[in-house]
Amino acid sequence: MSDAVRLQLEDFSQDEEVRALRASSQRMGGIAIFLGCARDFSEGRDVCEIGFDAYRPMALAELERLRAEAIERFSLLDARIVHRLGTVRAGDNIVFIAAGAEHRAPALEACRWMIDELKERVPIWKKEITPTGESWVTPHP
Amino acid sequence: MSDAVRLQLEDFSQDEEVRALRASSQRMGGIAIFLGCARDFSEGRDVCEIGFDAYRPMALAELERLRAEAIERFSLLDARIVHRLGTVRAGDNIVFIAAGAEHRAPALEACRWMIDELKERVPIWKKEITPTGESWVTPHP
Amino acid sequence: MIKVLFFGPVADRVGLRQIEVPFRDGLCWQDVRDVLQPQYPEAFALVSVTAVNGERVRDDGHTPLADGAEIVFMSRVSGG
Amino acid sequence: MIKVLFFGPVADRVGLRQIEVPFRDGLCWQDVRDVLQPQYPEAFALVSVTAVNGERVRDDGHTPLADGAEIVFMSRVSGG
Repeated sequence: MSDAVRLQLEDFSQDEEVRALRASSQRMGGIAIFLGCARDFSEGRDVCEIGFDAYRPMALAELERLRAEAIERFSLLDARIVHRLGTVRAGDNIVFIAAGAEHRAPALEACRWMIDELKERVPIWKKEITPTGESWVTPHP
Repeated sequence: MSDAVRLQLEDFSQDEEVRALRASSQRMGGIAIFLGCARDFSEGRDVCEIGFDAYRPMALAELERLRAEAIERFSLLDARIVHRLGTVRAGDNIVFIAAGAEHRAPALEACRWMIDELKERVPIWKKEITPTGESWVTPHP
Repeated sequence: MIKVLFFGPVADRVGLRQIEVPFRDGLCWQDVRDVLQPQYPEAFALVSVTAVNGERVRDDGHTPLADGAEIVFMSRVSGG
Repeated sequence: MIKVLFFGPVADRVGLRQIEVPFRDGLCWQDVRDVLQPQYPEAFALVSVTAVNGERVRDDGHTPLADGAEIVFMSRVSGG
């Protein structure tokens, strides 16, 4: 089975990720998932592609830590995080985060916490590639 | 393409549901999903199967209304709700809720709102079938 | 004729999924409940919501029903 | 030798993804920054976090580095 935390160029299947998540426990009653995808429109400009740069070893370690912290903090049964690198096109998947718990509230809270934390602390940078040029995304504070 | 709101006996594919959700707009940057599934363990008893009873026409109308309200209230680009009926086994999917928005916050909030509201107002009843008998689930207030 | 439907735990306690009640002018859902509740007290102990023609009722139970109306006396829902 | 890496917008402004700085006893990450910042002021204007050997630094920049250490001067991340 694939690792629970991955950085990868290729796309992923949600059905497969959820199957893997669920395999960890039959007590899982609620699974919350966040799926980030590439929009074709950002701040008024058309975006054709999004490119990623990452400090890979640290990004992977931070994601592993994020997952472990979420499991501990929200008493999850399991969690998974997949982030794509390379270049993706408008409409493509970028990030998949799933939290599984016995009940829905901790799953939903953990999912939100993980995507918020990921956007704060995982060393990955996103570049929007438009018909007229490219520019790094400036995160909103 | 399948309807955005459905009550059905058969299982569903998340990949297909997300593909259908996303087809409605290329501006979708965040998709939040809640997946409810049958646990094999509830309140200290082993659960083999879960059976559903529903006031179908009203349940479907309430789900349609829930989706429309969520789209309006959270400015979603699209939303989908699938709830299974009949009998499901431990580990099976029960309900799928997805909210797609330009950004993550409204998607996550809408997803949570929809599952909370569904559990309050959609006329579906759940029965746990254990090796020693069956009993209707009493919702926690 | 007024159709009364039962689902889930209420249906189990009534032992039926459907009952028909004769229509008369001015009949209200509270009248129907007043007739059925003494016959099925255990079932009605669970009832927390009433729906008429697929809509949760918000009136006090004294709006006259039309002939052919469908009433559902429901316990707290537990889907999801 | 100390390895300094750049990513994303910082790498674009430096024009390089990696620089090597000679090691000397007692060298700290703040010393490395003090050497590089005047050479790449536009890149360092974006820097908000420093990592040493893959860990975000929490010291004041005056803990001595080991030879072979890897430093990354990072702008605010924008993944997800």
